[in-house]
Amino acid sequence: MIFLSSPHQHGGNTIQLTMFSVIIALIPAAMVSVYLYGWLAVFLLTTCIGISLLTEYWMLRWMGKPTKPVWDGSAGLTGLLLALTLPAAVPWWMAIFAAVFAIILGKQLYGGLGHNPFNPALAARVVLLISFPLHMTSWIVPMHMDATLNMYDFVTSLQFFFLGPDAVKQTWDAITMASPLGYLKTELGQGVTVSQALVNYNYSTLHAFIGREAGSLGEGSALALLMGGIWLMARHTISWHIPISYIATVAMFAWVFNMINPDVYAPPLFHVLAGGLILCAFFMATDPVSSPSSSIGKIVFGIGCGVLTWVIRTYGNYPEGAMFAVVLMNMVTPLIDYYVRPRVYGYKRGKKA
Amino acid sequence: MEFLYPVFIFAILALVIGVGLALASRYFHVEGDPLSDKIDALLPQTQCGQCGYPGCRPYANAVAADEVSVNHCVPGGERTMLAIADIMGVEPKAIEEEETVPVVAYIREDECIGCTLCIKACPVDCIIGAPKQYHTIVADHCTGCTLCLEPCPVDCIDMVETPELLEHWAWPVPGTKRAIKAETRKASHEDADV
Amino acid sequence: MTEFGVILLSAVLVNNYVLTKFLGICPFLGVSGKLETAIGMSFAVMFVMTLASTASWIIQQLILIPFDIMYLQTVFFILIIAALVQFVEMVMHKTSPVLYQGLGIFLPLITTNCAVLGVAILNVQQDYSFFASVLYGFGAAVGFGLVLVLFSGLRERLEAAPIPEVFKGSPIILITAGMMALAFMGFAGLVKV
Amino acid sequence: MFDLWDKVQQVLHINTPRGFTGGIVHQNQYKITGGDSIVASPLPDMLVHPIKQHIGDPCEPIVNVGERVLKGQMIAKAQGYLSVPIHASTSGVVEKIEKHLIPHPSGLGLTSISIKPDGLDEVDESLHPLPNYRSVDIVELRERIRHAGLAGLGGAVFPTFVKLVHDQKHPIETVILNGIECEPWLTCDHQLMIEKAHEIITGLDIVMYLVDAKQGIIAIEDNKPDAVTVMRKTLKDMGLTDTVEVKVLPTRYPQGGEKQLIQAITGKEIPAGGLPLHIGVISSNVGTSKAIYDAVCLGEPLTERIITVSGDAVPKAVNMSVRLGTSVRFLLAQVGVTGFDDIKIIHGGPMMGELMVDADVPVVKASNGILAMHKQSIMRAHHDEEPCIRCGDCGEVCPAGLMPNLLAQHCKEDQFERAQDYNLFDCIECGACSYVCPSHIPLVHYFRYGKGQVAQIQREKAFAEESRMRSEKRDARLAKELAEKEEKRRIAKEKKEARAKALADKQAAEDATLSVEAENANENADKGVAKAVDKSEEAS
Repeated sequence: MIFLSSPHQHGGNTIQLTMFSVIIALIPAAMVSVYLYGWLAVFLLTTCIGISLLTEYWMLRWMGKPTKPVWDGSAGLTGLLLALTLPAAVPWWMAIFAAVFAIILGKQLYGGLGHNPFNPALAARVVLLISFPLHMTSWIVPMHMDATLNMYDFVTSLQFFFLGPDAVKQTWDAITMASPLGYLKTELGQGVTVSQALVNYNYSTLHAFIGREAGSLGEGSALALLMGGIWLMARHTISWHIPISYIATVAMFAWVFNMINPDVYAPPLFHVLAGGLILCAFFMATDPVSSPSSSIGKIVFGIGCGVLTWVIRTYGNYPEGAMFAVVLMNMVTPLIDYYVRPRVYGYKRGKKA
Repeated sequence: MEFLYPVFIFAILALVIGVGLALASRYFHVEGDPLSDKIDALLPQTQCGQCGYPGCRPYANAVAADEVSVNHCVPGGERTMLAIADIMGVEPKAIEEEETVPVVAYIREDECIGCTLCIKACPVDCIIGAPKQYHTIVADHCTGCTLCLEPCPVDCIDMVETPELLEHWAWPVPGTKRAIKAETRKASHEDADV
Repeated sequence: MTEFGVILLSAVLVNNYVLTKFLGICPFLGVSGKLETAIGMSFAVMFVMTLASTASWIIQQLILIPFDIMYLQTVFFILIIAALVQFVEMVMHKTSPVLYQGLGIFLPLITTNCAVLGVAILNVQQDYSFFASVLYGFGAAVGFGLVLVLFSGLRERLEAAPIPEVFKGSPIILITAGMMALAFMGFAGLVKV
Repeated sequence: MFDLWDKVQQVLHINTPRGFTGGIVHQNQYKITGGDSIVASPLPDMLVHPIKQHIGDPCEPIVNVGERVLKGQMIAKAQGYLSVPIHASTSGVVEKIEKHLIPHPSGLGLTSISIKPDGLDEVDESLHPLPNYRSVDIVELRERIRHAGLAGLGGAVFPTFVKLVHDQKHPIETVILNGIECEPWLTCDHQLMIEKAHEIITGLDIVMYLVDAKQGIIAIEDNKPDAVTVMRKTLKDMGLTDTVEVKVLPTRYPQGGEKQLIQAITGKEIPAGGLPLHIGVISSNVGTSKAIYDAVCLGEPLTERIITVSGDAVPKAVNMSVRLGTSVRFLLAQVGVTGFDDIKIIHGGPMMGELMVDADVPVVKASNGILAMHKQSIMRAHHDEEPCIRCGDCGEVCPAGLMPNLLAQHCKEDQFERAQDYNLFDCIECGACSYVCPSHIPLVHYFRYGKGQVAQIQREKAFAEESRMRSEKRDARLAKELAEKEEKRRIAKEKKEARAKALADKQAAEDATLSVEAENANENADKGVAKAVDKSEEAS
């Protein structure tokens, strides 16, 4: 007999269930990445997930903790998310480094699941972006765009993955292209208008939506991501607050500034579909551990992410701001939790006990 | 003489600032030490003297003046120590003595000789009695300081655990310690044949 | 007007004193343990920095340049800063003894806080006008305070975390600070200074 | 009109906008006894009445061991304002008055009056029925309700008479009758509504008369359509449809909580620290309403109540009418539970009820259900705690609008001031947060721990303050005594000095005469000196 407090009934939700739902929701996006980049995507996905699990296992063993949490799905999810934020051009050692970084520095050193202040996958991705800008901003030409490029069969992909472009007798320029966001940034820097730049790039909203533009593995198809995200919302695994407020904020900023000067500021639809916004909004920013707990805090968080994303994309050095925005907002999360609280029953808003 | 200009300028500036600060220090002068009041409010007021000071207030003064570390209040336990460390902005230090269960003193009256020595020792005046009469301790006011044990010539004072009251019962922290307590309690009730 | 905006934004975010210039690390690590203390410290630094940049500009223009004693710059600035800190300390002791105790040694240490001296000297180097230098000092302090408060929020969360024994305390704090610095690199290029 | 709208809602499965903040929908309600008629429990061989069965001050026994008491006779009288008396639930002899286990999670005992039934069930008829209650003075009615020992039978056991104030400052507009019964497993109110609709509605009418309310609402969740039909029909038969209506609410836990129910029905919130009457509403459980009817119209004090005896370890679950004081072990034996090795007993519903340390606890006024559950099904709910992933589900379902995860974290780390800053004491302990937590964190347990510790700290503070005052008084007394002693000593010293001086003068004088004598009579010198010494000794 021990003192056990009520309630004596439980709804049956578990961490494992939550994590695996997110993994399942990401499967369409992963499949699109395989469709776009063939074996390269497969190698990257397996490396990241495998190394994440291994690192988690070894860390737990090394620290003398039970190794059961390896199978709660969180490490696998970190690996999967990490892979989906990486460009297909990333070589094997970089993928391993990122996965190890994500698990050790991003998560285990902080005490494991539930204590990491930053989203581990995004933290690793930011480190890679700052350390290896060339690799992280070169996007392999998707398979369907250039069928002549002899890159996508198993052997060549394997050689490329492990030995780099020289081994498959290619140069960076031949096999990579700019992503819509990066291209737009360069062109705008040279004084080209937005609409002209998009025409030059041969940009198509439809393609961006169903997933035919170059980018990181998981960024390709907004459709696949939305499918997963909406399924998660319907399951109540994630709440609507962060994704909706995030995307709406970006769209609104883009819309207002596009109205003011359409030559310099890209249209809202472009901003929403391009780059990692949807991936970040549905799967990164909603990471429960590093985002606020209350609904109203989540909305504040989403708006903050939206503003930062748009500002960094528009004015910053980096063409893609979504990742930075989420990591920056992760830092603000404790303060949001502290200062932005839901209204307590029987109190007027903003009034404390 | 050229080279002395900087010296003059510097000296004048320093003088101006010094006078300004002197005025300011008069204006913002702090009376007394509000810190020791704050610390005193945290102490359990058992006046037991286990800290080495003759009571709670002197200890509070000493802590506020940084003469002694924060970990000498035994009856206050860890919670008091942490609170004081927090106010003082120092690292918490473990209390050396072991934390004890709350106790009150109890006089075995048939052995009491009515010497009134314990009455004189009690810091909170909670022992009632007159010379050559049995003494009694008002348990509600006893702080459990044990100061009355020493002077008693016939050793008729015991420290007894305070009984657990239903109204004062609190949920234990969810963990493992709670297991044993409930088990023993159940057993004790079975023995009592309720 | 735009110029002032650029100065402010640059000082707060892009060239943040703590995370990109690595000035003022000592109080950044020292007083970020508790949110209330961090906020108090932020305001203290904000006050000192703004006044220090104002005073140093005045000293620079009215004393150092006319008398051609620029080589005494550091000494003069430190004198000014020390006096300011002394003043803040007195005010704080009077108005908020708990905060005074909480800040502890770090309050007088603002005197030797490299961020404060840094503001004063960088102001002179960059040849800012009076308003620009006041704004720059204020902006740098706001940036310092912002990062300090964010960091203290994170640290309060870390308090509860079961961090491996060897990484408890400074190591994990430094790792977190490093991650913050990385994230702040995202602001790079926001303003071209 | 409302009927039609309810029908439409039911058919289309649209819930009206969530009546209250947060809340959960149980996947399985386990209401296996819903619609089972109430059976009467047989007379046990011992009835135990703890002296405190309500929120407030404990009662004082007014019977002695060996005394014979009748059914309905008052055996313990109310002490203080917030208190209601206790009555014997059958006739018999008081066997003992001592500590006995009570339905409390601590497993601590409380003074209880044990009555050995004599099987005659003789009724004490000192309370005469008042069937024409509308002609009775409200002060007398209220006194009757108090005298009958009524306390809220929904589980909170707040003394009923306290609520029934006709206050000029806060006129009551609405009386809400709580037939929600949102706890899984429990069906006692459900069945009571079906079988005792007339009594319940009469009770409501008494309350409305007492507080001069214009409107009565009977709130029932949509999982009890049969109760809704019966209540509506009875209302029509009694001709009360103008003033009283039945409101059907979507099933949602914890809608039965007073605050939540009032919010769901009126859209108003009880201000913090306030009472329902501050917003012109009072609410009462259907069981209480029936008991009010019994007390007023039949003159019967509260001696028995309806209890759902159920649980997954119970072979034949029933709704039972049970005398207060009946042992839980006896009750469970009635439904076929005999071995208690693999069984845990919950007193109340699974969401807010408490695990009992032992089966030998009596049924009290608060008992609305006794659930016997298999150990493993309980332990499944009390899975090992995993780290919080801060998903915020707990905050989403919290009917009080708290942030349970942060609150629990602060309680866990003993940061009680922070916890209070996060409104620890506004938690109603409904358990919705623990129910949805994917990490199986016993959030409610942490809150209770926190609340207990805060109370403890406050007690210690008060005690320390008292000790400080006693100590200061003692110091003052000692200082005074010391000063007095000093004063006495000073006076004594002065006296002594004065005397010594006087003596010295005398001595000198004597010496002088002596020398004269010596000169006069040398031979008598020795004698004279001896005499002088004698004299001086006498003087001193």
